[in-house]
Amino acid sequence: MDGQRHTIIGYGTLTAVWVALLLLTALTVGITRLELGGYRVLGALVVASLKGGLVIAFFMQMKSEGGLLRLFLLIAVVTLAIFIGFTFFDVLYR
Amino acid sequence: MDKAATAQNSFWNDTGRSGLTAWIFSTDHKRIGLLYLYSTTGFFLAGVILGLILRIELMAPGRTIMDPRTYNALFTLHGVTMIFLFILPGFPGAFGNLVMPIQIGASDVAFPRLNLLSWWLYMAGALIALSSLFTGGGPPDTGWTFYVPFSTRTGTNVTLAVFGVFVIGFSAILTGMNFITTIHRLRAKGMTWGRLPLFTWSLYATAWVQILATPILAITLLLVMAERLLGTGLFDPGRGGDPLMYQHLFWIYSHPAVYIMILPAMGAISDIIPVFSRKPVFGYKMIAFSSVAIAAAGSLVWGHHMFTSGMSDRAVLVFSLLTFIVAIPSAIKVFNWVSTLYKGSISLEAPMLFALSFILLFSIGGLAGLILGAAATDVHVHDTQFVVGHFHYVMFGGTGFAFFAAMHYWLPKFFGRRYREKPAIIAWGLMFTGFNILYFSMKILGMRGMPRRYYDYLPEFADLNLAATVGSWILALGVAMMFVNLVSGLLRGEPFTGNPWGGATLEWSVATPPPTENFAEEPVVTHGPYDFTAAGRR
Amino acid sequence: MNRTQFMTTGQAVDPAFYFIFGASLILFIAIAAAMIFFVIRYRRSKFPEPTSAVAANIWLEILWTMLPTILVLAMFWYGWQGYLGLRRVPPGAMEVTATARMWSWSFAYPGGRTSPKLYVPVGRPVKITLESADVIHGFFIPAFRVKRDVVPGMKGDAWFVAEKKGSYDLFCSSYCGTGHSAMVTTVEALPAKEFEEWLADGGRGEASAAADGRKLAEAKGCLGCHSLDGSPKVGPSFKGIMGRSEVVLTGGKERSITVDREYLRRSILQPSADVVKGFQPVMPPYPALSPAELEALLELLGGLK
Amino acid sequence: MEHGGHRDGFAAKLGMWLFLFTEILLFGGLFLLYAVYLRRYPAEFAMGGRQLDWMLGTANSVILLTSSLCAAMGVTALQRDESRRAVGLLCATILCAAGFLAIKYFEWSAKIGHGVYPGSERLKSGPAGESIFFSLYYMTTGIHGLHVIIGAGLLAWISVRVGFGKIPADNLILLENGTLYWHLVDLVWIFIFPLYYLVL
Ligand code: HEA
Ligand code: HEA
Ligand code: HEC
Ligand code: CUA
Ligand SMILES: [Cu+2]
Repeated sequence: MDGQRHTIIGYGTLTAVWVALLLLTALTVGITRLELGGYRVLGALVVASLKGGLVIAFFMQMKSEGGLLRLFLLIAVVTLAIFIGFTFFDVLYR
Repeated sequence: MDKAATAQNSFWNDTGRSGLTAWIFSTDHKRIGLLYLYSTTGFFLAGVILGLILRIELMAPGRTIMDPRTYNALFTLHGVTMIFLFILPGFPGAFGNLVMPIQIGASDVAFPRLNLLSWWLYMAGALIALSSLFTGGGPPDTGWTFYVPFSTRTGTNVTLAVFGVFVIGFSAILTGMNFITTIHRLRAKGMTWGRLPLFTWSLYATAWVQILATPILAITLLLVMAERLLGTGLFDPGRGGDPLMYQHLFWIYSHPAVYIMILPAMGAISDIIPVFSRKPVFGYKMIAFSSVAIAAAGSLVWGHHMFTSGMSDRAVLVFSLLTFIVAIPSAIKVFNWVSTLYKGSISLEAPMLFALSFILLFSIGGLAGLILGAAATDVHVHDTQFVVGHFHYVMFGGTGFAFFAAMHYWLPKFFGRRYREKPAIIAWGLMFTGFNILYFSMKILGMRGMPRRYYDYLPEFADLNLAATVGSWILALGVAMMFVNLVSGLLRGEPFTGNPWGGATLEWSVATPPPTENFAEEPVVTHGPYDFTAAGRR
Repeated sequence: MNRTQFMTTGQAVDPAFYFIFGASLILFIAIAAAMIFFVIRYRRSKFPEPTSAVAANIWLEILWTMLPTILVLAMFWYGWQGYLGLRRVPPGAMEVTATARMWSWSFAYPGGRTSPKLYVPVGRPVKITLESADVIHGFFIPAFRVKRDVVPGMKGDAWFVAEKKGSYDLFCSSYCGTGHSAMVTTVEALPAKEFEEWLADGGRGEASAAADGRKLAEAKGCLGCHSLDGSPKVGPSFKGIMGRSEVVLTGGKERSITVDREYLRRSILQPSADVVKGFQPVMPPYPALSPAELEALLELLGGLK
Repeated sequence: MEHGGHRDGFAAKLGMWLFLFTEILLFGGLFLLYAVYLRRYPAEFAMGGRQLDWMLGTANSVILLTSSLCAAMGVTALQRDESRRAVGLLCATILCAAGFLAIKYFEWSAKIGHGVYPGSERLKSGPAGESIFFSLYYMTTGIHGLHVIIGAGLLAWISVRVGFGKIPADNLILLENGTLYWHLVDLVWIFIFPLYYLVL
């Protein structure tokens, strides 16, 4: 991987991402006002993950980083998922 | 230090500052490594003396020298000191810092100032934790596990102790990120991943565990503090909280933490055995890979500390199964170490003796881990002296003996002087004997049903407890002898120069003691870490 | 009782233990022997140079990855089967409720009898429901290989069967504070007939329990912390307490008092009001005592000369 | 392998990311508890969630997203050697942080005014799940708020250095790392917001 990153993300791109984030925020507020039952949590989490993905990819410039950081991010997220998920082997079946 | 060291431009005398400040404000990884070495062994000696006192109380049933409150405070202090002040920071902090940057051909770690901050945080945390003894409601009496709801109710000064541990956690995180970055970015030319010494490999795996597991401990301890100070009630059954959630969070950190303790130890052993066999380590790739495998799989098994806690039976099934999976990479390592000896040229000098006894003691401890990992048998021995035996075997017999091996192996390199061989071997003999008498008795006691954290016990357990106490004295004698020999040897012993053991890793290619900048010019690595012929040993 | 209907908890656990222990022992001896043999055979005085430079062998690596894998899976399976044996309560088990508190046990039987020791009939499975009044305790009977944490706010259970008449140790296995190691009692396994008599007799005795201060003090857990013979435990001894003069801390200030009935009453209902010097303020308040029970306790304390 | 020497920008960034992972896991512990207790007390959580003002939550979401935008633009500005503009954008970020904290302050004080805080009499006497919900709410938003404060302080320090031209445009790793931290604060809020204000 290259030491110095040379890509510069333009103001236009950043603003577009920001608009998308605001729209997604509106979307979560919208769908969680609907009567979706248990799917509300799921829907909200999906939208939140999308937003998080945008922030990471553009604002945090992961898009232009090499594979290494992406792999590391994956490791961290998977670890957290395991910690939460495996706890539910207890919580769900107690 | 004096003559041998001043002969060259070693890191001992090359500094702008003088006196103590030349040490505690130095960002040189070798000086920081020595700071860690002094502070962690200092706490080790303190903790070990507490252990000795515990044994004296347990020498006979009933009250021997103290009351139950003192005993409870002492084993808590013993556990906290050993785990958080000695064994967790010990290997990465002391030998990781001393050796790893040189092993990969770097002039320092990636973030030297952060490295110094780690040590400062560690000391600050240690002092905070220790100040809990003299303030507030007195020394905490919860055991090192701080289980709720007891820890949120007891009047003793748990809050401060927990806060100290929290601060130490920060230090571990900083060390971890420093090491990962260093190993990724600062390897010399030609130091490919396939040529990384196994000690460095193990530190790399350890650093990941430090980074990913420690934050969970941090938040858990914060919640305990909040519970005590604000009454959040998140773990309080009276307020809808679930004490088992504390246990989950605690062990999500603390099980992986036992691999923070053992992985660097295994790494050091993997470096030492080939050198004293003059033979490349057997199965380099598998050993390196198994370090990573242990780190990864070790994050999935925390539930094995909770088999009797009332956790769901399905969770018992999953965690028991996964626990056995972690044992496999450990087994691979053991088999590879033993095969390294085959057709070698074996010299039983002190580092090698400690390394070989590591294999035996760690195997005894680890095999006992299998009894703990199986659900049915764990129910019987959980929370008994068997567990105490298990973890002393793996922590003291494993990491501790590896630490001693590393001391005998690497410290002469950094001091330029060496200990005397014969006392070292006698000390080893005493320690090995005393150790087994002490902790094997505990295992049998556990199988016979004596619970742990027991101030007093029934007469039927008296004989073995006495044996254990006697064992602890033999062990103490050995440890004292070893330290006296080491300290006097490193300060005033015979000069140690060059590469008498014939190591092939980079730290043996630099001057003894190493100069401040490690390498006069950036090294180019052309052979593997255990390629003794290519290293030009002969 | 038809003995073939269930296997005992010991029969569930022990085979797993022997299997894992035996396999481990064999492996350990093999490893240690190989190591010592190599060290002696290939010592440097005999072989100044290594006689082989082999650094890897894929077949060996595969062998000692597969072998432990198979072995540990077998160990897991044995352990899991045994665990299921511990969790499956045989039908027809007698139900007893165990209450753990700092630092004593109390067992309640169908029919209302309670006792500080666990009385069980020989040959009949017993299911213990576990409840805690304060922190986590551990219900542990080594002889029957059962252990279960007693977690406040959670109902746990354990079962076992005593096959022989006798007295077996029962420990608190989970650390619970100062009196943890004193939280020890016994399981008394009586032949079925004797047990029935004991149970029936207890039913009668119970009515007068409130009057019997000593029994009450035992049942309420006072004796976990206070002795009757003058030796200090977690709390001051009850012996000769009435009329004793002592120093107490009231709101942080020391004052000297002489123990009287009123003081005793307050000590039991609001223990934190006056804390005896040299002791920790750990005694729980007992607001739920009935007036009769309180009277009986005061009677007991007053009479202990 | 390139040897970075003293100005290894990637090493600094790698270190920062590793640190951010620890932050993610720190909050992860709280989300773990949230998940567990939501499953145990769905009704009480819903009751508690309805007492939070989703409008304020949305406002804070918008504020934080905007602040993140400013921070990201700040990096772009500095990369283009427009350090004036970079400082301006960083100030805007910090202003957003202040706004966020102000709204949080009103939210918290209104709640505390109603007797809803950890260990309060009202929660103690109410259903167990509700007290759990609010304890979690206070712990999560409290620790998050602490991160907002730290992040704002960090950015303030960095903007002073940028203002005095201490950071040459080709070595903006400090700024990049500072904003990375800030984006993490935003990232965490992106999950806190729906979980506490919306889904219940
Ligand atoms: C250095 C620290 C360390 C290490 C390395 C280990 C290693 C292991 N531990 Fe240990 N453990 C502790 C420190 C450690 N432990 C501590 C501190 C506690 C108590 C905490 C407390 O409650 O206070 C504890 C408690 C503990 C428990 C909970 C006990 C209880 O409270 O009921 C369990 C249960 O499964 C367990 C299992 C294991 C296993 C399976 C391994 C495995 O990793 C071991 C693997 C090693 C081997 C298997 C031996 C070598 C291999 C061979 C000789 C080849 C042959 C092998 C096979 C065929 C498999 N440990
Ligand atoms: C690395 C970790 C480590 C080490 C090395 C030790 C070392 C020892 N421990 Fe350790 N122990 C723990 C970690 C460790 N312990 C932990 C985590 C617990 C659990 C706590 C809990 O339950 O919460 C525990 C619990 C524990 C108990 C159980 C308490 C109980 O459950 O009731 C006991 C009881 O005997 C004990 C004894 C000992 C002894 C005798 C030593 C011996 O090794 C000590 C031998 C003595 C010496 C080696 C001293 C020699 C040195 C000198 C005299 C100084 C000389 C100095 C110079 C010359 C400079 N320990
Ligand atoms: C958890 C342990 C514990 C239990 C259970 C307990 N006590 Fe105590 N008790 C103490 C301690 C410690 C003290 C001394 C500190 C104090 O005064 O609060 C004490 C003090 C007392 C005193 C005052 C003694 C004196 O010398 O002034 C009395 C009376 C007393 N307890 C009665 C009882 C009775 C009756 C019960 C049972 C219904 C009981 N206690 C249960 C721990 C306990
Ligand atoms: Cu009750 Cu230990
Ligand atoms: Cu473990």
